[in-house]
Amino acid sequence: MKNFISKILGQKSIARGYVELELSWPEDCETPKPGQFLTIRIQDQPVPLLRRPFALSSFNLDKRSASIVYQVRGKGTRILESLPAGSSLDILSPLGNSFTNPSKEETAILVAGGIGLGPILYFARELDRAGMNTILVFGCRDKTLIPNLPPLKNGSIQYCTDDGSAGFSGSSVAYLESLSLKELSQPRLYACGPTGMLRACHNFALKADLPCETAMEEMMACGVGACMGCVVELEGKEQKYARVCKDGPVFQSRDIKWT
Amino acid sequence: MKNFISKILGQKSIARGYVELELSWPEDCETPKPGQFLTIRIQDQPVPLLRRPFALSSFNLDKRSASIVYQVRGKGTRILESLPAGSSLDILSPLGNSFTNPSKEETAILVAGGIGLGPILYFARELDRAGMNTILVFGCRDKTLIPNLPPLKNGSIQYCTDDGSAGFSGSSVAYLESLSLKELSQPRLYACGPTGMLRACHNFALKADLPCETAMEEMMACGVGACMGCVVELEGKEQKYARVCKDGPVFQSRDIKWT
Amino acid sequence: MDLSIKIRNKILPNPVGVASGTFGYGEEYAPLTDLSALGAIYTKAVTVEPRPGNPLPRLVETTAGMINSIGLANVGTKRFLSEKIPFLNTLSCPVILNVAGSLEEDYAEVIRRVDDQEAIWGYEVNISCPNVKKGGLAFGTDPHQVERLTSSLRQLTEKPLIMKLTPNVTDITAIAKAAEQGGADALACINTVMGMSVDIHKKKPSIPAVTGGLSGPAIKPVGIAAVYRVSKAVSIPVIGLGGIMNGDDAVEYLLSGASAIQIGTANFVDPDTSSKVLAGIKAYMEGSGFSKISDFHGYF
Amino acid sequence: MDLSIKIRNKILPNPVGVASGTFGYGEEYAPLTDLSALGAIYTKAVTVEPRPGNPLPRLVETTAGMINSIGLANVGTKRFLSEKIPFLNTLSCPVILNVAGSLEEDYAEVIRRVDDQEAIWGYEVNISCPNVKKGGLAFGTDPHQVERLTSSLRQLTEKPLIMKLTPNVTDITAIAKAAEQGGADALACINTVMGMSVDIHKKKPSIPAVTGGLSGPAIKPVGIAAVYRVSKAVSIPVIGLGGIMNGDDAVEYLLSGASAIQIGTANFVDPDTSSKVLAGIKAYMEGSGFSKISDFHGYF
Ligand SMILES: Cc1cc2nc3c(=O)[nH]c(=O)nc-3n(C[C@H](O)[C@H](O)[C@H](O)COP(=O)(O)OP(=O)(O)OC[C@H]3O[C@@H](n4cnc5c(N)ncnc54)[C@H](O)[C@@H]3O)c2cc1C
Ligand SMILES: Cc1cc2nc3c(=O)[nH]c(=O)nc-3n(C[C@H](O)[C@H](O)[C@H](O)COP(=O)(O)OP(=O)(O)OC[C@H]3O[C@@H](n4cnc5c(N)ncnc54)[C@H](O)[C@@H]3O)c2cc1C
Ligand SMILES: Cc1cc2nc3c(=O)[nH]c(=O)nc-3n(C[C@H](O)[C@H](O)[C@H](O)COP(=O)(O)O)c2cc1C
Ligand SMILES: Cc1cc2nc3c(=O)[nH]c(=O)nc-3n(C[C@H](O)[C@H](O)[C@H](O)COP(=O)(O)O)c2cc1C
Ligand code: FES
Ligand code: FES
Repeated sequence: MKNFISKILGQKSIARGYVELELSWPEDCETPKPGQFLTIRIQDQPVPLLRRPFALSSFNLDKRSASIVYQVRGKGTRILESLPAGSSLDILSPLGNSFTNPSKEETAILVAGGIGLGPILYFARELDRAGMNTILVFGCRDKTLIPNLPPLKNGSIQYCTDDGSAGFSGSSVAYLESLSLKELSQPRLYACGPTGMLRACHNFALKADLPCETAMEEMMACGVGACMGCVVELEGKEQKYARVCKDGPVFQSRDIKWT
Repeated sequence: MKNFISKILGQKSIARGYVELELSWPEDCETPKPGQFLTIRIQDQPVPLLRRPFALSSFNLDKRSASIVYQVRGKGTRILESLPAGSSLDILSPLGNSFTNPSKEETAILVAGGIGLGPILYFARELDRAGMNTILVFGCRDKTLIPNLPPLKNGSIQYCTDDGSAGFSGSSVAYLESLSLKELSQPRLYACGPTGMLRACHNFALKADLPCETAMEEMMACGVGACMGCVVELEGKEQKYARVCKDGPVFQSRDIKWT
Repeated sequence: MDLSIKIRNKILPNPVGVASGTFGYGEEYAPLTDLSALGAIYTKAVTVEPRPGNPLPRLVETTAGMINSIGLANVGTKRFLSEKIPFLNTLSCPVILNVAGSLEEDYAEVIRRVDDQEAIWGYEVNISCPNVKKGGLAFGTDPHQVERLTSSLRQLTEKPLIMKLTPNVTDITAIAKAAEQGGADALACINTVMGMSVDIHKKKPSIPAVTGGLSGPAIKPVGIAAVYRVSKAVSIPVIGLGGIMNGDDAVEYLLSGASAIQIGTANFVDPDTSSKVLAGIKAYMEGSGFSKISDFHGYF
Repeated sequence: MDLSIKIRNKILPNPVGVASGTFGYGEEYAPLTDLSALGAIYTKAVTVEPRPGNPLPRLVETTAGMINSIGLANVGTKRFLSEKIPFLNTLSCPVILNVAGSLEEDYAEVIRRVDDQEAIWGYEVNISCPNVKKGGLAFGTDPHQVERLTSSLRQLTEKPLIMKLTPNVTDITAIAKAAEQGGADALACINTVMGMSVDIHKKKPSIPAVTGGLSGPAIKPVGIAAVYRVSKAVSIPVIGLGGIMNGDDAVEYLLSGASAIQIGTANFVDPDTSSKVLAGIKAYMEGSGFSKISDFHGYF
C-alpha cells in the first residue's frame, strides 16, 4: 500500500457514461491483484472532500500502467472525467483483498453489472492470460451501456440486456439460469455490481450449490481499515460487521447478510 | 444593475501578479461609470462561496466590452486566472457609485496603488478622452509591479517605486508632496489603493486643503446594499457606518473615519 | 399542485422565502429577482431604536460558509415605518417582519408600533442572534424565557408569530416546545451557528467581535438535524433554513419535516436562487407524485 | 524551537496528534506516515465490552464535511489488550487511549484494566460522542455529571486525563470549568457537531441512526470558537480539533488558545496530513519569531 502521485495516461469512453482511465504505476508500488482497488483524491479542494474508491480494471506490468473503469456519477467523477492526459492524480493503492483464484478444474463464471465491470474485467483478463476457460457475463439495461471490450482468448463474453436490444434478453442471472451448468467443469461464481444483482447471484449460487464470491461496495472514508465506516453486515459469524476496505471488498457471498 | 452571463474575451498579465481581464457586456446592461464595480461568481461551487468584487478598469462602447485589473491573491483569483478566453462568467454589475467628475477648471490628480489601479485607470481614460489634463500617479514596491499602460493623450502618468528601481523614488504621496501644487489649476485628488496609501492621501489633501475622493474596499457578501456587511466608519456624520457597495465605494475622504 | 402553507389564519403562497438579514427589506433585490414570486420576504431585523451595528470588518468567508457580525444594524422602528413600509406596501408577496431586541419589552414595543400595518403579514421573532451581547441570545437558550416572551407577544397580535431558534443549545427541542407552549404559530430553524475565524497574518480574530454567526452550505447538516428533531417534537409548522443552495437542499429540509424553507446566504451568491429552488421543489414533487407540501412528510 | 507541550507530569513532543476514530490504533497508517513523528496518537474509543457499532451505511459526505455514525465500534478492553497493545508497545510516540462508555462505571473499568500498560501515555475521555443512544452524550452536556465523572476517574490514574468536549451544548465553558474542577489535566475541543443528511431519492435519512457527527473543514469555525472560549475559561491546556486540513488551520487554533491540535477527517483525505501540518506550524513559528508553543498565546 502506497500513496503516490500518478499521471493520467489517457481516458476513453467505453460505453454511455462509462470511462476507462489509464494511469502510470510507480516502480516501487506493488502490483495490484484483481478485486483490489485504489482511492483517488480528486482535487486539493474541500469539495468533494473524501477520496473516491475505484477497482483496478487492468494492469500492464511492462508499461507499468493500470486502469480503472468508472461511471460518471457525481461531483468527483465529473471532475475526473474533465482531466486531460498528463494530469497528476493522487493515488492510494493497492487496497483490500482480491478474488480467490479458481483451481485448474474449475470454470470461473464472472458476472458484472454497471460499475462492477472493472474488477471483473481485470480478473477475467488475468485468468484468460493464464489460459483458463472463463465465462464473463455482463448485464445492463440496453445496448448503449455495452462496453467496447476486446474478446477473451480462452473464454467468452456474454452480454445481456434487460430490454433485449443486444445479446441475451434478460438479466445476467437469468442468463446464468439458462446455462446448462452440468456441462461445465466445476462452475464457480464471482460477481461485482449493483446489490440487487449480487443478491440474485448469491441466491442462484445457493440454489445451484456453487461457490460464489462477491465484491462489495460501501461508502468509504479512510479506505485502509481505520475508521470502521465502510462495513457490511455478516451472516453466521461471530463478528457482526466486516470492513469492505480491509476485510473485503471480496467476500464469500454466504458470509454476507443479504437484506 | 443586472445579473448576466458574460464571456471572457481575453486575459493578459500587465505586471507581476496582475492580470487584465476583458469581458463581454450585454446590450441591455447599462454602461458602468468609473469607480463602479462588478462581482463575479467564480464557479458554481461552494468553495469559494461568495462573489468576488472588482472595479471596472475600462469600457468599450463599440465593442461592448469591459475590463477589470485584478491581483492574483487567493482561491478565487487563482481560479479566475486559469480560465481561458471564451469561458462564461457570472457577472453582477454595475454596482456602487462613481467618482465625481472634476470641473473644466480643475486638475484631477489620480493616485493608485496595488489593486486600486483598475478604477483609477478607467477614470483617467475617461477624463483623457474628454480632453482633460490628468495626472495619474501609480505607486508600488518595485519596477516589476509597474503595469504596462498606454500613455494618456492629454495627461501624464508618473510611476513611483518604494525602492527607487524605476520612476520617482518613494511613495506616491511623497511624489505628491514633491509637486508644486501652485502651478496646477485647482488640483483635486482621487485615490484608490491600500488603506495606508488612502490615509496618507487624505492627510495630504487635508494639509494642502484639496478636495479628495477615495474608493474604499471592504469584504462584501451581497454587493447590493442588503446585508450591511461591507461598512466603513464615518466621521462627523449622523450615521455611524456607510455601506461600501451601495453608499460607496467612492467617498469624500473627509467623511471617512481614518484609524 | 398546491404549494401553499397555512400558518395560523394565513397562507404563504409557496414554501420558498428569503431569510432575514440576507435580503434587506426587499428593495435592493427588486432588479434581480421577481419579488412577487417569493413565498415570503423575512425582513432584516427591526429593533425599537436604530442600531449602528458592530465594528468592521463584519464578514469573513470560511470553507463553504461565511461568518457575519452585523450586529442587528437597522434603522429602528420609526424610520422602518417611514422609509421601508412604503416600498413593502407595493409588494404582493407576504412580508414577515423579523423583530429583535434586548429586553422582552423591546420586542413588544416593535410589534405594538407596527401591528396595524397592512404590509406586515406576520412576525419572525429573532431570539437567536449571536451578534448582540446582551439580548437575543439569552432569550433563545432558556426555555422559560422563550415561553414567557412568546406568550407575551402572542397577546399583542393576531398575526402569525414565528419564533426563530438558535442551534447553539444543548437541546433545541426543549426551546421549540416552550415556544409552542407560549403560543407560537410556527418555528424557524436555524439561525447562524456560533463560529470564529482567525487572521493568522494579523494574529487576531477576523472580526472584532471575535465570534460571529456561521451560515452557508457548511451548516446545512446542522439545520436539517434541527428541523428533523424539532418537527418531531412540536405540532406547529417548522420553517427550515441553513445552507440551502438549490432545490435538492430544500427537498432535504422538506422531507425532514419542514413545511417551508428560507434562502439566506445563497442570495449573496445568486440573487435569483429562490426562484430556482422553487422550480426544483416543483420538479421533485412532480417526479414523486406529490400534490401538496404535506406529501413530503411522514417518510421517516 | 521547542515544540513540546507539558500535560500533567508528561510531555507531548510536538503539538500535532491524530484524532480518535480517524486513525484506528495506528497500525493501518504505519505504511503511510511516520508514526514516530506524531505528537500523539489518540486511539479509536475503547469500551469495556466489544461493540459492533451502528447499522450501515455509517458515512455520508456533506459540503466540505462528512457525517459519521460509527457508534463506537471497537473490540473491547480485553481484545484491545491482547490485539492492539503489542503494536502500540512498538511505537515511540505518545499513545493516548480514547475511553468511552455508557455509565460512569464503564469508563472507570476501562481505565482500571489498562492503567498499568506502559504503552498508554494518558487518556482522552470521550464524553461527547453523538453516536451512542444512551451514554456518552448525557455526560458531556451536564456540568455536574462531567465534574463527577472527571473526579472519579482522576482517582484511578496518575496519567494525564484529557476530557473531550462536545460542541453541542448551550455553554461549552460551563462544561470545561466542570472538567477542570473535577481534576482534568487538559481538555480536547471539539468532538463532532450534530448533523443530518437526507437521501432525497430514497426519501430517507442517509444513515439509519438519522443524525450523526459532522466533521471536516465545514466545522472548523465551530471548533475555533469553542477553543477560544474554553481557553479563556480554564487554566489547563486545551487541545484543539475540528476541520484542520493544513498548517494554517492549525495556526488558527494555536493562536485561539490551543496548546496542541489533532488531525481528524484530514487523515482520510491525505494520510500524511499530520507531518505537513507540523511543517506548516514550524514555518509559521519561524516567520513569527516564535520559539515555543506558548508564544502563540496572548495575542487576543
Ligand atoms: C471498493 C469500491 C470499488 C469501487 N469501484 C468502482 C469502479 O470500479 N467504478 C466505478 O465507477 N465506481 C466504483 N465505486 C464507486 C465509486 O467510488 C463512486 O461511484 C464514486 O465515489 C462516486 O463519486 P462522485 O463524487 O462522482 O459521486 P457523488 O456525487 O459523491 O455520489 C454519487 C454516489 O456515489 C456513491 N459514493 C460516493 N462516494 C463514495 C465513496 N467514497 N465510496 C463509495 N461510494 C461512494 C454514493 O453512494 C453516492 O450515492 C467503487 C466503490 C467502492 C467502495
Ligand atoms: C469595491 C471593491 C473593488 C475591488 N476592486 C478590485 C480590483 O479592481 N482588483 C483587484 O485585484 N481586487 C479588487 N478588490 C479586492 C478583491 O475583491 C479581492 O482581492 C478578491 O475578492 C480576492 O479573492 P480571492 O478569492 O482571490 O482571495 P481570498 O483567498 O478569498 O482572500 C484574499 C484576501 O482578499 C480579500 N477578499 C476576499 N473576498 C473579498 C470580498 N468579497 N470583498 C472584499 N475583499 C475580499 C480578503 O480580505 C482576503 O484577505 C475589490 C474589492 C472591493 C470591495
Ligand atoms: C449577513 C447576515 C445577516 C443576518 N441577519 C439576521 C437578522 O437580522 N435576523 C435574523 O433572524 N437572522 C439573521 N441572519 C441569519 C439568517 O437569516 C439565517 O438564519 C442564517 O444565515 C442561516 O441560513 P443560510 O445558511 O441560508 O444563510 C443573518 C444572516 C446573515 C448571513
Ligand atoms: C469516522 C470518525 C470516527 C470517530 N470516532 C471517535 C471516537 O471513537 N472517539 C472520539 O472521541 N471521537 C471520535 N471522532 C471525532 C474526531 O476525533 C474529531 O473530534 C472530529 O472528527 C472533529 O475533527 P475533524 O473535523 O478534524 O475530523 C470520530 C470522527 C470520525 C470522523
Ligand atoms: S473506509 Fe475506513 S474502515 Fe473502511
Ligand atoms: S456587501 Fe452587503 S451591504 Fe455591502
